[in-house]
Amino acid sequence: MNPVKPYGDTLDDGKVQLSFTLPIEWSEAADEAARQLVAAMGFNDVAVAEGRRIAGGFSFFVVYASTPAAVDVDAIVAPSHAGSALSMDEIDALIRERVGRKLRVAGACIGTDAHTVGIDAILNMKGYKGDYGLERYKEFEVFNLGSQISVERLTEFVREEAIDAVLASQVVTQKGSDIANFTALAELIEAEGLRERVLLIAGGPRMTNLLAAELGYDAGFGRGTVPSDVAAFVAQRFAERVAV
Amino acid sequence: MNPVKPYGDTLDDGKVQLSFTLPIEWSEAADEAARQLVAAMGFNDVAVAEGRRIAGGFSFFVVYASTPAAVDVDAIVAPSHAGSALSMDEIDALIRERVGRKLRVAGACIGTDAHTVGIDAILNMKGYKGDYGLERYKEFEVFNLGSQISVERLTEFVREEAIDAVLASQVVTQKGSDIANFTALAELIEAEGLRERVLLIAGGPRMTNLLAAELGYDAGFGRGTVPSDVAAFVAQRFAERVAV
Amino acid sequence: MELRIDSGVVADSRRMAAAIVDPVSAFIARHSTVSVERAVLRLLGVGGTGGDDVPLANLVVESLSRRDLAAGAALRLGAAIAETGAEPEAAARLLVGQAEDAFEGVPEEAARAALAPHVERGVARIAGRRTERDALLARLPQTAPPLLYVIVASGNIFEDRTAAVAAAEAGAQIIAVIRSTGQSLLDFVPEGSTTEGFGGTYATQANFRIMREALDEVSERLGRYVMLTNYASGLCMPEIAALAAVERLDMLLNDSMYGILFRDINMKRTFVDQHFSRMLNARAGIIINTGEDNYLTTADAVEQAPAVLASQFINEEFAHRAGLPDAQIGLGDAYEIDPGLEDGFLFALAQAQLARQIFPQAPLKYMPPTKHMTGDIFKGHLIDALFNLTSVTTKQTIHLCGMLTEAIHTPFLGDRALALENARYVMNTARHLGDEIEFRSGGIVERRAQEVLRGAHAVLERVAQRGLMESIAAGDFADVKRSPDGGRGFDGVFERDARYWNPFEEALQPALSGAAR
Amino acid sequence: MELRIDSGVVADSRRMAAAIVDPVSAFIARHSTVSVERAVLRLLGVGGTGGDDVPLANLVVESLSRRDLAAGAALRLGAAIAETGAEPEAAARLLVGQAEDAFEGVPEEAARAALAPHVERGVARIAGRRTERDALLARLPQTAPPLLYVIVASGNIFEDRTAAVAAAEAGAQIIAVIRSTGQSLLDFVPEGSTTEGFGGTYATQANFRIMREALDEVSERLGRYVMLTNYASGLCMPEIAALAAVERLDMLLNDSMYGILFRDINMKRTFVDQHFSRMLNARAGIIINTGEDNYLTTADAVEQAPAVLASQFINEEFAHRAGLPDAQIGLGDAYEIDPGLEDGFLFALAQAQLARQIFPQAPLKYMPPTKHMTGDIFKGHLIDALFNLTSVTTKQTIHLCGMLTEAIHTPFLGDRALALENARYVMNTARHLGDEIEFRSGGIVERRAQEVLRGAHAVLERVAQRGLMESIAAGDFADVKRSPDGGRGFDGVFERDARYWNPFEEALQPALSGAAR
Ligand code: B12
Ligand code: B12
Ligand SMILES: Cc1ncc(COP(=O)(O)O)c(C=O)c1O
Ligand SMILES: Cc1ncc(COP(=O)(O)O)c(C=O)c1O
Repeated sequence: MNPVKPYGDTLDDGKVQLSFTLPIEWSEAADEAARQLVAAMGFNDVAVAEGRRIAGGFSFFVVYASTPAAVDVDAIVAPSHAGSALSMDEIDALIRERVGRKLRVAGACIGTDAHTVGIDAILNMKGYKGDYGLERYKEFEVFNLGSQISVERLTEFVREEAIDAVLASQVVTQKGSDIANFTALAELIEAEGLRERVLLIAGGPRMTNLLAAELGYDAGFGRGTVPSDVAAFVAQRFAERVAV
Repeated sequence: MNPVKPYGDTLDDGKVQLSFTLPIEWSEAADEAARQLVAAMGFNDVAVAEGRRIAGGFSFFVVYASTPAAVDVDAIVAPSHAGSALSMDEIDALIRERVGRKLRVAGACIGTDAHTVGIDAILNMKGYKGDYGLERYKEFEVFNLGSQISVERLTEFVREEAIDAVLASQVVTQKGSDIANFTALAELIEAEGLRERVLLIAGGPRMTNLLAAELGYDAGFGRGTVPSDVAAFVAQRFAERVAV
Repeated sequence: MELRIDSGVVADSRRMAAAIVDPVSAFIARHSTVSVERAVLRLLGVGGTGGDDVPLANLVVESLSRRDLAAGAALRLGAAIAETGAEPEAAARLLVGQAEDAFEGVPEEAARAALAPHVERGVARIAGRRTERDALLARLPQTAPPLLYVIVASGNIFEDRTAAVAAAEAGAQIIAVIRSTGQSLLDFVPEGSTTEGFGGTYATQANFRIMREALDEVSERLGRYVMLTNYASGLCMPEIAALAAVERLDMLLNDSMYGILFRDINMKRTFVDQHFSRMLNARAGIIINTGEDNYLTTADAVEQAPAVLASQFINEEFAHRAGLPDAQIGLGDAYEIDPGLEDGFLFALAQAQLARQIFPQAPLKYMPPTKHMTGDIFKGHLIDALFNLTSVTTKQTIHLCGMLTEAIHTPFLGDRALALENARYVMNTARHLGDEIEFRSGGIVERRAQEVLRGAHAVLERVAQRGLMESIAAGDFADVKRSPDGGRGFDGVFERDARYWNPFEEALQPALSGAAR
Repeated sequence: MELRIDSGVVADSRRMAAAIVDPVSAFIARHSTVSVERAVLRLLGVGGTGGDDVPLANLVVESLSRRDLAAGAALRLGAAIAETGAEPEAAARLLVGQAEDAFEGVPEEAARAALAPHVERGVARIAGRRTERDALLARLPQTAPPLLYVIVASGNIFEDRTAAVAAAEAGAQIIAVIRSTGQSLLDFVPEGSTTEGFGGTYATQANFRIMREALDEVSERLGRYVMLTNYASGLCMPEIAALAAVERLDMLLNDSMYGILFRDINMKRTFVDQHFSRMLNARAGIIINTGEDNYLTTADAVEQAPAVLASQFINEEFAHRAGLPDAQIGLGDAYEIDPGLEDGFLFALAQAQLARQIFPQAPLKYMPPTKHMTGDIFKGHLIDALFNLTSVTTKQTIHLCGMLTEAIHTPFLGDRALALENARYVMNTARHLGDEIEFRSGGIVERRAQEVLRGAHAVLERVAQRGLMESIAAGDFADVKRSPDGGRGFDGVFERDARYWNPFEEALQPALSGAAR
């Protein structure tokens, strides 16, 4: 048990900064409304540092307050995917020795999403932040389908090309479009009877490993992922499968 | 009943921005800790937009989330002090006609606080934001005691000079020093049997009328107060007293 | 503030751009596309939808045989009108589902004559909206440039309207309604007001009108004309231009190569479409915004700077050929410099000032930092501040305000208020900085500007030699390779036959010579 | 970047400052104060407290008769040592509570001789810490200026330590521990480590040591010497200087007039105290920071600019007389320009560059925006960014980072991280801007600089005519009037008699001539 609270300038003072817009005209009463709202969220010592009109019928607030909430950091399930940090050579060796064949990986920006930079960072030779992409690995056969790929097309490709690992990217997240597309893909893969055969991997700036699990994926990779994180995960999972 | 929630880009989406520091080393698990903490505060759709190390053992987070809380703006008690906005001439006239003598006002920065700009803004001839200070009014006799005035000295002055309204300012608020000083003043004024006679008024950037009431003051004035707000309040209260 | 650059290299770059565009112009003159034809139909008054909510313009074009299409959709519509005396929309409905040879017998002359009043009405409508804008601008003058431009993108046109009005009140001078992710790949323009977009809101005529009305209202209230903009890009570029002209949009994103490079739209389709849409924009008084910023969002800003300038020269040349005067050519650039780069701010200043000097009459459009923005909104707000400072110092014209939440979500209403506050603060406190300073001759800034200009010249030289289509195929732009017959929408491109007739091409032509500089 | 200013006016301003300081120096030479004497005692080794936790140095001075005091506390202590052979602290304890005439019989010569080794030890201690600092700086070099300076002010020295270490890791080069609100009015220096200050943390020797140790540790870890600073101001100015010298602080807020104007401390007290404390600082290698920023926190920055410059000239002159070389005179200024003022940024640039040119060797200390900061932390962060930009452009030396929460609370740990990030980003991305630009001759910036210089010259002229004390009495500075015998601490000022002896004044004197420029 190691409960941790936000730190302003003193341990456990619980200080948090908030800002938000309320759809009301500004007045002194609006400041008080903001204060009560933040109190209703459960904060103590609420100080409305700024409240002002930003447009007709809208006011903006900056608030500082103390939260009574704490989080037990000892109980956090490490959301990290890669069991261990392996180098490119180690990963290639693992596949060669334990799987015994090249792994076939297909990546795409699904739905109408055209943000390929993220998935390219994982797949392209060049890689990301000095970490080589999957194309550079000897033991991956990479198919980068690009952007705006429908889940139907991707699923078909998975079947036709006997893909081992599917890497789906979603960068646009507005109105839950990412969740909808990821779900559609998982369902179609399942419906087509491919789920057992493939590793299903989700990625994008808001993805976390926990969210991916909820969506029925084998792993999820977010902000700051480097290719070797993904490569290690795929290699290890296939190594385990063979072992079983 | 008019429940209002924060507005991101859609009515009632409840979107709030938060930032805070946690006293833990950064890692992916720290991001997850931040997410859980904000969830524990009662927010939904928690997205940790940024999490990073800012020093050994400290991480900083920027989070966006939705609050289920709402505030009923119809139920907000208008915290405004001045019943109506009166002009300098109207206030002078009110005192002249209803009180019949000049009102004696003493102001000071109490405790060790040396931030005189705020109280000077209320008292000095020149005033604030184009609104003349109390010294400019014909019907106020103003005593500006300045800064770092102990509550003992102020109380003594109130008795000796037969002061009608006491204006105490506190700008430093760290560790509740403002509350402590305001409370000490109210208690001493009470103990000295002066409470019935004087209007007790608190001011400072974090003061609100509601907080002042809790502290046993007749009124509290915060951020953005102009002198005529205070002048009108004092005049009206004395006008009422005489009326009763 | 004036950088010393070699005006000979500038002049030669322009010559090279002309040489690059020449063969493409010849290609354009021999071709048309389904979207050009649909735009013509729309301008003639063919609105609304047919069965399955498909726009009538699409139904008409689909109903035409390949051979009829080669003569232009107008001729067939004219024939139907000549024969039936119906109004264009009713005549269009007649065409749909008719036998291929219906109205075959009507002589071309009669068809043209029957359309003449409708063509005139179409042109008058466009000209009328332009006159209206001119009058509004005279009565409700805008603030001094940089003109503050913000986007709304909730996906729901009614929330967008709320957001747009709030932004205008907070100082915005231009509002862009960002489109939903998939729209540029749709080969039709959706109909009606919409509330369900992703990462943006569908561009429809009804949505245009809702926004225009709201902005006209707030313009009157603020005493300051607030402009509206959208995207003439994707597979329906000419149609969007037509609708925008009619609904009095004031600007359009409208690049000669963006769709090819960044949406994998067929290059022939794009070249033909951009030409006709720009002819419409020229007459409508709509300022185009080009998309050079896109070269910088995926690649390194320092490295790509010459590509940006080269593209500006090419966009300028294409625009001139479509009759756009300099004052309507909002060439793009962006502050995508790496915030971690030492003296990056100086590099950005150099590039922005270079564009300002090379295109002195163009209403340059300066795009904010996006690529290097992260979830750290505090840092992001600062990067935006230096962007704002660069913009006012180098006197950019159209200033797209950066959002501190760029890496997180499409802007919240509060984000926009903060972004506008940022721009207004910085631009006011440093209002005349550009008039006050000179750059040291031979210094970092001047050397950088010279280097970028030389680089752009080299790019143009290579492209001129190779040919534009071949260069794109070879990956000379934005590191992507697009084949001349690949990409989306190629099947909508066709060769004109001898009979081909586009009444608006004719009607708009006169305007050109005078307008282009 | 070089503004054209009239060097004749600059030279004449310096002559005027000398004329202003001359009579005050004469006054200083004839007087001492209780705090000067306590500082002497402390340097001789009189530490610790007596009954009621009162510092021993205070008890000794209080135990002296008015007459004895006029001869300087050292003589009496020397007498006690000469007679008892005790160590200074023990001898001091003997003095306390003794009859007034105790040790009267000891000849002055014997008393001086008895103190000699302790004086030497005191001076050696100061010199030793200086040598230590020099070695550390050579081994652990700092980053290039502007040196990033942040404050810690939790009220609790242990939380302050945590904050200071975190700030150093985040890039801070100088840490100031802000004092609790009441401390400057206390006529003694509190003892021990403290955890209960308001708006700051008490300055005590123990607190100094706790911070110095923590910073030495982090300096080693980072390979970069992190400086520590505090306030030699208020009623105990000389004692704080003495303790700072001994605990190896690297800088001290130490102004010649701040206490008079902003804390209502008696002017004679302040003039005498500042002189001795600056002599100590000179020998200790401590950089002083002057407080011109205070002229701007309550009044208008544009209007007060000449007053700031005039005060800089006076502070420089007082500092030189105490033996401080230019390299230790951190003259103050602040970015308090109204953010709503058009071209305010240009005004700030003008003022900062003016100081840079007039005091080329001084480690100028640039203070952040405070007065115009509000609860809008987003706006505040931007104002700080332009302050950071001004600082790097005009090559300020000591850069106090502005906090986005300035109007709300003393900085949180996270606020400091954001502030440092702001400074590092802006200063890196615009690193050589100052080398790149020239200001248009006759432009806004140059005209403003010339106007400020002329204004300062006029202020100095008036003050020189009137006399400094008389000018302060008349309200010529910061709009406050202070009478020569009014204010706090006047009763602690006394005239020296013929016997007066301050061993350190003597011991430090030789250093002067060489050190001052
Ligand atoms: C570059 C960019 C573009 C470029 C994209 C070019 C391209 N070829 O990718 C262009 C200009 C075309 C563009 C267009 C649009 N964009 Co955009 N764009 C961005 C921008 C600036 C950067 C994105 C990026 O490249 N990040 C860098 C990469 C490396 O990070 P990443 O994507 O997160 O990827 C990492 C991880 O997430 C992970 N990862 C990602 N995918 C995957 C997949 C797998 C399997 C794995 C293992 C890992 C993984 O690994 C990567 C490396 O660490 C962001 C804002 C920002 N600063 O983030 C907006 C942003 C993403 N865009 C946005 C929008 C709305 C659009 C448009 C819809 C706007 C419009 N209506 O015109 C269009 C439409 C495009 C479409 N159809 O999708 C929004 C999305 C809002 C939201 N949250 O829903 C953003 C956030 C901007 C904003 N605030 O409005 N955009
Ligand atoms: C100017 C200033 C100073 C000046 C003060 C000069 C002077 N003569 O007043 C100087 C430089 C001396 C100073 C010193 C210190 N300051 Co100071 N200072 C400020 C600053 C920049 C502005 C305050 C100000 O003048 N505001 C303008 C006035 C008009 O606003 P106001 O005070 O809120 O007053 C309005 C209302 O509140 C109301 N009001 C106020 N009082 C009253 C009373 C009555 C009866 C009524 C009716 C109304 C009323 O009416 C006024 C007009 O609308 C603030 C930061 C900021 N931007 O706010 C820090 C700030 C207040 N200072 C602070 C601190 C810590 C200090 C020091 C303790 C630091 C130190 N250790 O050295 C010292 C010590 C001073 C002391 N003994 O108190 C902190 C307080 C932190 C906290 N919340 O506890 C602040 C917030 C800065 C910070 N973030 O650290 N300071
Ligand atoms: C020139 C240009 N056109 C169009 C767009 C919009 O993209 P789409 O055509 O996919 O809606 C952009 C977006 O950045 C652009 O820069
Ligand atoms: C020069 C100078 N000395 C001292 C101080 C600190 O004030 P005090 O002496 O009240 O602790 C300041 C604060 O701003 C200052 O500028």
